[in-house]
Amino acid sequence: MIVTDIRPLLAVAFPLVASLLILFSGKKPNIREAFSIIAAVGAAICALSMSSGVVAGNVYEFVLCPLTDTLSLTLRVDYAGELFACVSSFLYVVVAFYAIGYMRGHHEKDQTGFFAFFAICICSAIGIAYSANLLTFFVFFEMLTIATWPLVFHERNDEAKFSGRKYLIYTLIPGQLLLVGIVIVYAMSGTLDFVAGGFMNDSMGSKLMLSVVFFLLVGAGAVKAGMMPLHGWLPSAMVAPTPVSALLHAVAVVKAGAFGVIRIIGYVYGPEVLSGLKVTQILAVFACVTIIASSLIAFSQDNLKRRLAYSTIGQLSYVVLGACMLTSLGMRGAFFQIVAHAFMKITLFMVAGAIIVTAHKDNVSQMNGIGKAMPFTMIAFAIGSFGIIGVPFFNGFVSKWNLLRGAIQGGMPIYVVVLLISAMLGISYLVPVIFTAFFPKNKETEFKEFHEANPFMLVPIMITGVLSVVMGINPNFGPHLYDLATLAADAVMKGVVH
Amino acid sequence: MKYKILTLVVLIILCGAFCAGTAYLPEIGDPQSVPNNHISDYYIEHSEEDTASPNIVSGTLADYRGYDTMYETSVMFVSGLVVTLLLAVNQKKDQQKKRKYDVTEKVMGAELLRPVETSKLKGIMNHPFGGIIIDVSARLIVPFSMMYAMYVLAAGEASPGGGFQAGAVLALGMVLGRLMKGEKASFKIPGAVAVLLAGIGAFFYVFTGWLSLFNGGMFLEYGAMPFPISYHHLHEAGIFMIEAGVTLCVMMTIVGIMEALLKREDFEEKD
Amino acid sequence: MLETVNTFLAARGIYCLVFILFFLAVYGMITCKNYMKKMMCMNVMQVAVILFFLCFAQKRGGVIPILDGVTEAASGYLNPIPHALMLTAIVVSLGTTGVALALLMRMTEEYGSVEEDDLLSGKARKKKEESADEADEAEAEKEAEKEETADVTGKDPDET
Amino acid sequence: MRHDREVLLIMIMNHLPVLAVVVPLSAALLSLLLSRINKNLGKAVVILSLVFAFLDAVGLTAQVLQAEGHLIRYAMGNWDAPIGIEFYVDPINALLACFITFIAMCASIYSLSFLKDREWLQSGGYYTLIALLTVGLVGMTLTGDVFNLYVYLEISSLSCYGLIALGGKRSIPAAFRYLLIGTIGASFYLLGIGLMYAMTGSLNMADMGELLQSQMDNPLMYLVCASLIGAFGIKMAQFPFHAWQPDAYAYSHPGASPLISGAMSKVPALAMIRFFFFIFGVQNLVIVDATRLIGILGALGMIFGSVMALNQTDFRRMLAYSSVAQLGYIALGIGIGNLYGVTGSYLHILNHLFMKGGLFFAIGAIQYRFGIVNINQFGQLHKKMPFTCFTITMGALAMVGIPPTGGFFSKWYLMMGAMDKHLYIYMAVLVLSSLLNAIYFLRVLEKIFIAPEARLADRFDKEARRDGAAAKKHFLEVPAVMLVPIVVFGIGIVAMGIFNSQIVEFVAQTALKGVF
Repeated sequence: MIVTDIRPLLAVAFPLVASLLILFSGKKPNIREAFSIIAAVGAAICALSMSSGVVAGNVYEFVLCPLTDTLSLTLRVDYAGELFACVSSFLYVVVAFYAIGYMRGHHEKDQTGFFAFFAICICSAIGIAYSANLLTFFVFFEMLTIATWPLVFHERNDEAKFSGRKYLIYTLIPGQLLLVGIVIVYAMSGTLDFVAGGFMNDSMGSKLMLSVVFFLLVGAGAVKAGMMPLHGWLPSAMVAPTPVSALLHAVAVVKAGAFGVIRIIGYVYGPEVLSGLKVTQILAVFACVTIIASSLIAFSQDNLKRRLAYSTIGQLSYVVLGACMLTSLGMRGAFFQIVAHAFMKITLFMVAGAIIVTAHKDNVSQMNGIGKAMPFTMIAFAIGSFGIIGVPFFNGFVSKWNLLRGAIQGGMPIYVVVLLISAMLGISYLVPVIFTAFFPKNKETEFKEFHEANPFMLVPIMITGVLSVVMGINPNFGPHLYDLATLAADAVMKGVVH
Repeated sequence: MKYKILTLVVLIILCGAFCAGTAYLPEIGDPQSVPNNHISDYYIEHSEEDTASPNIVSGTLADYRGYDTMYETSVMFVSGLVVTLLLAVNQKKDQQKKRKYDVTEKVMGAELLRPVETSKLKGIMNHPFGGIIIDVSARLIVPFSMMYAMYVLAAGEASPGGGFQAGAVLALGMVLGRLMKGEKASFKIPGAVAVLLAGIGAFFYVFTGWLSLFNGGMFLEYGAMPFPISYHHLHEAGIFMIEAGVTLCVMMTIVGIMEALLKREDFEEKD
Repeated sequence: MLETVNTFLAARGIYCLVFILFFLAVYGMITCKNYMKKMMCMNVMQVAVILFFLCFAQKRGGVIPILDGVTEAASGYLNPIPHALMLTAIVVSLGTTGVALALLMRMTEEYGSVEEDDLLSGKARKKKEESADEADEAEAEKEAEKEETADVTGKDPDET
Repeated sequence: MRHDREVLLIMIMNHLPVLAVVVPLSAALLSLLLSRINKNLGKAVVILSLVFAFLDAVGLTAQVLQAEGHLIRYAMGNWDAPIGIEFYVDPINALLACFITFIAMCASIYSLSFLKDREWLQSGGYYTLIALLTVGLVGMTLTGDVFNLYVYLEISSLSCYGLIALGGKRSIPAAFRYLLIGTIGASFYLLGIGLMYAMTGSLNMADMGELLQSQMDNPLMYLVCASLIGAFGIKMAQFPFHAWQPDAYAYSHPGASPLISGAMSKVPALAMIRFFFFIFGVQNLVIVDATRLIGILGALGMIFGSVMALNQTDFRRMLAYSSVAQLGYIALGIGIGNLYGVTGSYLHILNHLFMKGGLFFAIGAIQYRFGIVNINQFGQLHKKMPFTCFTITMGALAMVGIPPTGGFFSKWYLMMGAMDKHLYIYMAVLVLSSLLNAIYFLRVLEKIFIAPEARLADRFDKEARRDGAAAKKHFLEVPAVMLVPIVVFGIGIVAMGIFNSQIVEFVAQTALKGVF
């Protein structure tokens, strides 16, 4: 039943207020860092505390203010929203610590602006999770686009400027198309509130019209999720400092795009309407192409961060593929993939950041024998890689297993083949890194003595590494994320008997 | 050249459209035409007892649509002010100040300063102009024209007249005097003060509007002015007060513009 | 045919004259290059509009609108409203002409001439050290002006 | 004593419409005399009168919202409607009057620093022109008489020519060109009034509205619409008639340019809405064609304005061309012509007033301190002038239409209106125009936040060198008098976004309900 509760607002407000305070406390770094940590912890507490209530079935809602004459900025915590918010707010705490170590270690300049916009990004990510209607979703979506731009051009050199410009071009154009789509949907259906199972029906417009509007809506999410034809901005955004890549380009921004696709598929159009249209098959084709092609490209990338970027593009298309299967198990796999991939990919990116700061090495070819110098970091990298590949007892396996069962349940063997191929390709671009680190071919490596990353960075890496294993064994560890995924999938799929 | 013909074509088309439209306009001089009998009849019949002025046009101008005329006076004032601001104020200020004193000779190290004779400082517009004939004839014309102007102002309601015409004639008297006598004109007002007085004239108009507000009437309602005289005389007094304000404003604006032009001529003289 | 033309001209000839005068003045403002001439055409335009308004005031056999106790009927007097309004319009045209003249004087002082070509190029000549966009700014203006006079949609072409 | 204060209050309360205009007018006319007496007295009186006008307008809006039928009519000189002149106050124009008086108040406070060392005639005269410009604009919004609107139009235009011409050497030709084109506009407006007077015989808007309904098929209506579109098009600087605008906005006096660019082009837009929707009524065929033409011109203007703004390096000229584009939004709303369309265009009138005002305040401050306007010299400006860059960022985001700011919501209503009438081209134009805006506005942000530091001649250093020890220490980036309007407008842009639903619900919907 609907419970009006202040906590969704607090979860969004904590980072926003913190960003203002950070801006004003530029002169005193310690206070500034304290603000960002307090904000992270506060948002995490609010988000996680609601998860047990949501699993029990009640929906927390908070109407902030009327936006237009008929629509209002309402935050509603349903299954899917709670899942995504827990993941991004918890990982924000982890990365907040990591960022302090990284920025200090790497002697970055303009740190005040960095932490402020970092907080705004998280605020809009949590806002996207908790948005109750498409207009609120769009408000936070555009805020996320604009807030990430300063982080991308943080280095303030020409390369950063052009990658920032590229990012804007890729995200602003579909953003405007999303707005057109929202207006058309509002004109057709008269409401914009997310309803599990979708509020559109066939009588609202011709098949062609519904398909065109579907692609208008999904386009913006697909760009953010890095679907193949529109993925160009993600690798070039790697020029940003690693905490940005870690949290934003592995968790917040990219997941927001995938989450947007799921919202539209599950909560705007709904499975009955979509099974009538052929749009989800087209989207699934794009997803499969992305999965295969990105793994191949990742294989050839020497720079570690770009390799991980292409792997993110691939992994996120799992989420889109799972959503497009329109089966309850597939949807559950998609939801849990958001969680699993977040933990694993953030570990890998943090490891890459640690290597850059301590060993000043970017490319994989320079890293042979680094296992001796940084054993714990590389063990965490190994854990993350096994998770991505889908080895049992890692959380990656749980989501892939559900995706496979969903594909079989939906009677689409082609997806099963694609998933297995991508697992193989996963091995091809991750395992060689582990081998070069621990068993270097030529013995005389430059890493002799034990020289680990500083604790500020090491502790977060260990936490997420351990968690991805623990989540592999018991997916319901902590805020029952697996139950949330199953409940969300069943809610979306309740209409369709499969 | 090309776009000249283009503009010609466009304008001819527009002119043709407007001329074709004239077929639907009321016939000129036809007493039954729409504009001639919707409101204008009310004005003609009620002007006498409403505004106490037989001249219907000045009655409409000063009373029925007195609010418009108030802004008309402010437009007059603004144009005078803008001309003064543009012309009379010269950025090259400091170089003019230095020349006020000529150093004559050094006495025991202290320079003796002798104020420069002002007329050398100013341009030719400030020297007396024209010979004795113009001087004498001006002495005849100016007083009578000013007297006539006062009559036009006072009898504005009864006969064709009013504040604007009176102000213009008064200003002519002053301009004639100023141009004639140059620097030593008896009634010489510096440009800035002239515009200032024009402001005061326009404000006098607005002030008459304020009066009725304090006495419970609407803005510019002459009937509600706090003077203890009859309704008929109240309107007459009201119209006379605003006409006086208009006269002052018009006179001072014209004088202001003239002073600005003369001053501008000085700057060019020396640059 | 001639007789219909006569009646048309008698009844509404003045309107056509006024409109012709108005559009002649607008043409003059757009095409002649000297700013002083433009300003004179502006005055002609304002006078044309004032005449247009006064056409509505006429009544056949009407007396000037001052109550002289002789003619009683309202239709005897001319319609006072256009006259009252046009007094304001005359003062407004005086105001704008005064300001325009003052601007012209300042322009001759600053730029040395009131010819539009010198002014536009003059700006470029005097501002050689300014960035190159000065010249193409003048072109942009000309081309913008050409563009708007090009499209013919029932309104007056603008002037620069 | 208490009794008189009460009487005075009652007097003010039931004469609000006229006091909003007459108090600044009286202050303006007296400001020369007062500043002759004491240099700062004239300025103080004008600023106080503008503050009073703002409070008066706010009171008027509150009063009109409670008035029955949401309408207040105030007959001047106690001659009721068709005979005398009346003010016709409904929620729409009362709220716009509030915004105009607000920006005028901020502009007058803002330009205190520009007129510090001028002698009495110049500073007194400048403040008279600011007050008269405000009187003209507020009058044009509130008046209910057609010829009265012409007189207000002329007063505001004349003081606008004066304010532009005060802006230095290159503003003289700009002011002259604006004067010529503005007079063409005013004459076309007089032609329109003449034709309407010929058809109805009255000069009062409400009275004329009823009389015109029966004469809609009269071909004269085409001429009336053409001349009104011409007149308001020129005054609004809409697409085909905008040639005067870039120079006029760019080279006008920096203290007055926020008021001129913010409010001066908006009031004719509201007058156009009043004429086409309230007086003529949009159900007549002639008017539907006329509004469609305005819509097409608006759409062309949006694209043209954005394209022209792309290759400008002078930030003020870029803002001027972006004004042409934003006016296109307003004209598009009129062109769509249904409830949502006109709500969107009205909301954009208010939003654009804040956005453009804020941006011109910011560039005025940069010009005051560093004397530069070229965006290539804006490198790392946020380190030296953080608050000004905050307002520029907010203004830029609002122009592009990013949600939390007001610009997005007016675009939302325009799209809703276009969607209801299935005008997909207009929606495409809206999207294209926001993307073009994004290009050149976010490029400015790039130039501020990314470009390397530019060596700029800082005014404070010059003062420090000149005054030596006596120079007062500057802990604010620009004098407080300038900083307050900048920050207020920066926050105002976001506030417009958050409170737009109240504005739309109480003001636009109630007033427009009767029309559609």
